[in-house]
Amino acid sequence: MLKILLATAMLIPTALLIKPKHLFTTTSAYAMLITFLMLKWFEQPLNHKPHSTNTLMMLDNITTPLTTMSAWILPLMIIASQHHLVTEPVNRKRMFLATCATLQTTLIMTFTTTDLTMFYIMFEMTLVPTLILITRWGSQAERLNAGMYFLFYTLTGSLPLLIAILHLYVSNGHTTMLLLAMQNTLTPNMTMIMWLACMMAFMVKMPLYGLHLWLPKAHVEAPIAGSMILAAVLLKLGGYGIIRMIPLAPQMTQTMYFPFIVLSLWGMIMTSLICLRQTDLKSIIAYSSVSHMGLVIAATLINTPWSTAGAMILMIAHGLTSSLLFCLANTNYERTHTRTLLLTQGLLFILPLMTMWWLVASLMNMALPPTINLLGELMILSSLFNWNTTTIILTATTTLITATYSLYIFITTQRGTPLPNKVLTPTHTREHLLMTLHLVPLTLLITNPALMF
Amino acid sequence: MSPLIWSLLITSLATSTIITMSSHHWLLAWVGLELNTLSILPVIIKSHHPRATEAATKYFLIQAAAAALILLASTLNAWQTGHWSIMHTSAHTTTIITLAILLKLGIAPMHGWYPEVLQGSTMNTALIISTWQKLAPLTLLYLINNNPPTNILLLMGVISALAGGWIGLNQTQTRKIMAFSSIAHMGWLIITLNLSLHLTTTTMMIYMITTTAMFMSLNTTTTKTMTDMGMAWTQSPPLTTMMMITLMSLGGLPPLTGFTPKWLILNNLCHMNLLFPTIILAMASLPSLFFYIRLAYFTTLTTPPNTTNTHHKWRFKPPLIAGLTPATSLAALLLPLMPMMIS
Amino acid sequence: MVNVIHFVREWWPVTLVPIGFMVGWYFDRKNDEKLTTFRNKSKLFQRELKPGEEVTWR
Amino acid sequence: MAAWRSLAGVQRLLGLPRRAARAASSGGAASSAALQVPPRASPAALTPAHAEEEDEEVSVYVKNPDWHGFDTDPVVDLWNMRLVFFFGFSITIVVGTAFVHYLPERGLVGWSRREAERQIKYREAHGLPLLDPNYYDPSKIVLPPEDEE
Amino acid sequence: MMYLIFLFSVCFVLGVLGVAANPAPFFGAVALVFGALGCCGVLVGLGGSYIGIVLLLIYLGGMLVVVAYSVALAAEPYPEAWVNHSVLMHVLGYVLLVLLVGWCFMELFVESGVDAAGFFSLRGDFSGVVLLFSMGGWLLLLSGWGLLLALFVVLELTRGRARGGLRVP
Amino acid sequence: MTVVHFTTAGTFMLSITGLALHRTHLVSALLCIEGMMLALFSALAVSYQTPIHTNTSLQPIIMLALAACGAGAGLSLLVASTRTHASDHLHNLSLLKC
Repeated sequence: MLKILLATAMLIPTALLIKPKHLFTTTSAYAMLITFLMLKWFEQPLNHKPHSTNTLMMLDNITTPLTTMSAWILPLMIIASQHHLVTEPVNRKRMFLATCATLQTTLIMTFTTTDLTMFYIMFEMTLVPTLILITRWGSQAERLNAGMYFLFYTLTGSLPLLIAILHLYVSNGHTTMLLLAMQNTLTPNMTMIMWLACMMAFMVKMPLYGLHLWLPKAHVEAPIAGSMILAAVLLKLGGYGIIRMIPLAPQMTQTMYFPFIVLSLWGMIMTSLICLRQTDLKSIIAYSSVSHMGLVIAATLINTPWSTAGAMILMIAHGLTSSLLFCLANTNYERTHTRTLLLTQGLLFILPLMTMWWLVASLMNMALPPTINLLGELMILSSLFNWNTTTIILTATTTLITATYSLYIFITTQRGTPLPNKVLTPTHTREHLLMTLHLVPLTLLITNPALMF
Repeated sequence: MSPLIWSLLITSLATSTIITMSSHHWLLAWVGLELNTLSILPVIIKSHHPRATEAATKYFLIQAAAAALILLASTLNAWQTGHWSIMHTSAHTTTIITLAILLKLGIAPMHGWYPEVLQGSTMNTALIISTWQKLAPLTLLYLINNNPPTNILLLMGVISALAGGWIGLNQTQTRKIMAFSSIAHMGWLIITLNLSLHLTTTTMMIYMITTTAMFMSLNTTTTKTMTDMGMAWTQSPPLTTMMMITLMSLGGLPPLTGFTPKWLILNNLCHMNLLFPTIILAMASLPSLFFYIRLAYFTTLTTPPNTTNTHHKWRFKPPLIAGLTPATSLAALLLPLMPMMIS
Repeated sequence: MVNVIHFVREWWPVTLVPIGFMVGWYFDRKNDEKLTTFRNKSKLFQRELKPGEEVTWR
Repeated sequence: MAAWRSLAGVQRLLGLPRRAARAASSGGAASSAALQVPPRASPAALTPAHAEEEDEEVSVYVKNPDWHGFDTDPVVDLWNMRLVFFFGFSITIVVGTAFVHYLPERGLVGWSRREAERQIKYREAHGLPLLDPNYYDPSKIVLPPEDEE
Repeated sequence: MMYLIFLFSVCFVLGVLGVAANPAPFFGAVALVFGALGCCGVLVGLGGSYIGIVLLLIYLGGMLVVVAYSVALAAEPYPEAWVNHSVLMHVLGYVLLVLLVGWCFMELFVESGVDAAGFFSLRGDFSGVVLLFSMGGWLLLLSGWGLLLALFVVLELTRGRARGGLRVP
Repeated sequence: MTVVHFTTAGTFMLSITGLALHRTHLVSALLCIEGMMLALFSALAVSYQTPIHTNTSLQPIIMLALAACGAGAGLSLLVASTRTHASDHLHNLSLLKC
C-alpha cells in the first residue's frame, strides 16, 4: 500500500529534479514500473475482501481495478503529452509532470482510503491538479471558463457531501466506511436530504444527465493528458463513490433512485443523439462518456451483484476506450490543428495505420462482441432488465445509437476526400505505442474479466 | 517619515494592542484602542497621497466612533452593575459592545469602510490593518464571551461570509479583493465565537497566516490590479505558483491550509445541529472561491505562450522578503498539522 | 573519480522512486506487525497460547 | 491540384524525394524509407510562407529521419523509445499478465470447489442435511461476557 | 438646584442637538461650546466644580481655538444656520426624537426622583487628579505617552511640504 | 434612569446619529465625535460623583486627555484632507469608492 503510494509520490520530486534529458524517459518508465508493482494488489491472500489494509487504507475488488487503471493511465498521459510539450521550456515540462504525479497520488489515496472524511478531502484534492491541467495546458481561451465550470459544478455538488459526512461524524463518532455500512442504526435516521447530499456529489462527478454541462467543456478544452485522466479516472470517482455510499443507506436508496435512474437512462439517449450532431471530435467523445456513465449510474443505483460487477467492467472498459479515443483525436489535432470533423476528413489516405486504431477504438466504443465493453453493457442491461423490463427499450435504443455515432466518428474522420490545403506529418512510433498500450489491456482483459469485480 | 517617529509609531501600535489585550478594565481597553487608532493613522497616510488621506480619515472616523460606542456601553454597564470589569457585562451592554467591535472589525453590514481603507493604504499597511489591527477588538470579543449575543453573531457572520463573497466578485483591485476576502473570513471567524474559543484562535491564526502570505506575495510583485497580476510571473515564476496555491488555500480548497478552519467550523456547527447556517456557510465559500480562482488564473495559469490580455510593464527586481517563503509554505501545507493545532 | 561524481550528479534523482518504495515497504512492514499484534484479542481467530508464551500486545 | 503543389513544397522543405515523402506519411514505414535522405533542397526553392509555416514539426525529420516522436535529440529519442517499450511491454504487459494469470487462487475458486466436495462427502457420510444455515456450529462459539471491555 | 441642573441638562442636550443637526461648521462649533457649557453646569450642579472647570477650560480654551481655526479653513460663503430649511427639519426631527424618548421614560424619572445623585455628592472631584498623580503612576505615564504620540501623529498628519495647499472651495 | 443618565446617553446617541446621518463637512463629523466625547465625559464624571465610586474619579481626566488626542488627530486629518482634496466636504472623499 504505502510502497506504491510513496513511490508514486516520489515521482513528483523526481520530475522536478532530474536532468532535462532524462525527464520523460525516467518518469514514464517509473510510472509503468509502479503499475507493474500495483498488479500485486490483485492477489488477495485468504480472500479477505478488504485486504492489505492499514489503519487508513484498504483494498478490495472495487478499489484495485480502478487504481490500477489510473496508475496505467499516468505513463500513457506522459507519453501522449510529449509532443505538445516539445516547445515548452524545461521548467514547465517539470511542472506538468509534477502535476500529473500529484494527481496520480491523490487518486490512489482517494480510491484506497477507508475514511469518508479523508475520502472527501482527497476527492476534492484531485480537483486542484486537474484544474491546473485544464487551465494551464489547455489551448483555447475558453479553457478558463471550462475550468470554472469543472471546479464549481464539482464543488457545489460536494459541499453537501462534506456536511453530510460531518453529520455522520457527529452522530456516529467516526466516519469509517466499512463500519458505517455495518451500523444499521443509522439508516432509518437518514432523511431524503441526507441521501441526496451523499449522492449528489457523485452524480455531478459522473455526470448524471442534466448535471453534465461541465464535462464536454472540460474535455474539449483540456489538453490531451487532462482529457485522458478526466475520462478514464475522474469520472470513475463518481461511480466509485456511489458504490461506496450505497451501503450506508440501502433502504433509502430503494425509494430514492427512481428519478436518477430515469434521468440517467433518458440522458443516455439524449447524449447519444447529441453525439450524432456534434461537429467537434472531442465533444463527441465527451458526450459519449456521459452516455456510458448514465449506464453506470443506473447500474450502481440498483445495486445488485450483477449490476455492480457490470458497472465495474464498464467503468474499466470505458476508461481505457475513451482515453484511447481522446488520444486518437489528439493525434489528429496535433497534425491538423483543428477538432472540427469537416476539416479532418479522409485521414485514411494520409495516415492509414491510424485508421486501424480508429477502427478498433470505434468498435470497442460501440461494444463489439468479444470486448469487455460488451460484457459490461450486457451485465448492466440484463440486470436493468431484471429490475424493470421496460428499461430495455431505452437501453437497446442507446446501444443502437452508440453504434451509430461510433461509426459516424469513424466514417467522417477516415473516409471522404482529404481537404486539399492540409499538410500532415507522418505518424510516430510514440503514437502507435500509445494506442497499443491502451488496446493491449483491453484485449487481454477479455480473457479474464473476473479481474475487474 | 523620520525613522525615530516611525519606530515610535510601530512601538505604540504594538503596545496599544497589548494594552487592550491585557486590560480587564474597560477604560484601559478603550485607551488601548484609541492609541491604536492614533498610531496607525500616520502609517496609513504616510504617502500623503489623496487616497491615503482619504483612507486615514475614514479609518479614523469609524474607529473613533466605534471606540466611543464601546466606552459608552461600558459606562452603561458600570451604571447597571457597578463595576468596570471586562469579563462581566450584562446582556444589553454586551450586545452594544459586540456591535461596536463588529464595526471595528468590518463585519458585513458595517463593512463599507474596510475595502476603501485597504485600497487607500499601501500593501504593507493593508496587511497590518487586516491582521494586527483585528487582534485588539477580537480580544475584547473573547473577553466578553461569557454572555455572547449568539443570534447576532451567527446572523452577522453568515451575512458577512455571503457579502464578502458576493461583493468581491466584481472587484478588480487586488487590495479590495483581499478586503472582501477578509470580510468573508471574519464572518467565518465570528461564528466560531459561539462555538468554541479555541476554534476561534485556530481560525484567526490560519487567517493571519494565509492573509500574510498573500499580501507579502502581492507586495513583492507590486500587484495592485488583476492586470498587474497577469504580469507578475515576469518577476518570479515560482512565486506566482506559490501565489496560486496560497489563493486556493484562502479559498479553502481541501488539501491546503485554508480548509482547516472551514472543516472545523462546519463540524462544530453540525455538532450544534445548526444545519441551516452550516449549509449557507458552506455555499457562501463558493463565490469567494470564484474570485480567488480568477486571480489564480491571472497568476500562472495564463502565462505565455498562452493567450493573455496583459501588457508588459517595467519593474525592478523584487526584493525578496525573508518571511515570504515560510509564510507561503505555511499557507499551503498546514492541514496535516491540524490535530496539533486544535489540541 | 570525476566520472563517478559526474555520474552521481546526473543520475541521483533516479533513485528517488526506489527510495520511496523502500520506505513504503518499511512502513508497511511496521504497520503489519502492529496490526497482527492484536490478533489474539479476537475471539474468532485466537489460538491457545503455548505454555510460557507471552501475549503479543504487551 | 493545389494540394499536390503545396505538398510538393513541403517535400522540398523536408528534403525528401517524392516517393519517400509519401511513404513517410503512411506511418511506420517512414523510418526505413526516409533513410536515404538526399541533401536538402536549395533554400531558393522554398517559398518563404512555407518555411515559416511548418518549420518546427518538419525540421525534426530532416535532422533525424528515424524520429520516433519522443524527443528532438536522436539519442534521447531512441532511448526513450527503448525504455518505454521495455517497461511498458516487457515488464508491465508480459510479465504482469503472466503474474496475474498465475496468481494463486484468485477469488479462492479452487479452494471452494475442493471444500464443497469435501463437505458434501462428509455430510453424505454422516447423514447430515446438505445445506445448513450455520456454517459454524453455534454452540462452539463462545462469546465473551457482556461486561468485558 | 435640581431645576438648575435640569435646565443645564436641557441646555446640554440642545447644544449637542445643534451639533448633530449638522449646520455649517461655524454654528456647529458654537453649539458644541453651548453644550459644553451646559455639561459644565450639570457637573457643577452635581458638586464637581473642579472637573467642570477642567472641562470648560479644555473645551473653551484649548480645543475651541483649534476648532475655530479648522472651521475657518472650511468656511463657506453662505453658511447654513439652524433656521435654514434642511437643517431645521433635522432639528425638529431630533427634538421630536428626544421628546419622544423622554416621554417614554418619563415614568422612570418620576419614580426615581429628579436626581438621585446630587444629594449625596461629595466633593470628590479633586481626588481625580490627585489620584492620578499619587497612585495611578502607570496611567499617568500612559496618558503622557498618548499625548506625546498625539503630538507626533498630528505633526505627521499635517506634514507635506509641497503637496496641495490651502485652497478656497 | 435619572435625568443625568438620560441626558448623557441621549446626547451620545444624538451625536452618533448625527455622525451617521448627515455628512456634508468633515468638521461637522469631527464635531459630532467631540459631542460623543463630551457626553462620555459627563457620563464618567457623573458616575463617580456618588460615594460608591470614588476610586474611579481619575477616569474622566484620562478620558479627556485621550479625547483631546483624538480630536487633535481628527483636526489634523481635516487639515491633511483639505490639502489634498481642496475642501473638507465629505463627498469629496470618494476616490476609493467601490
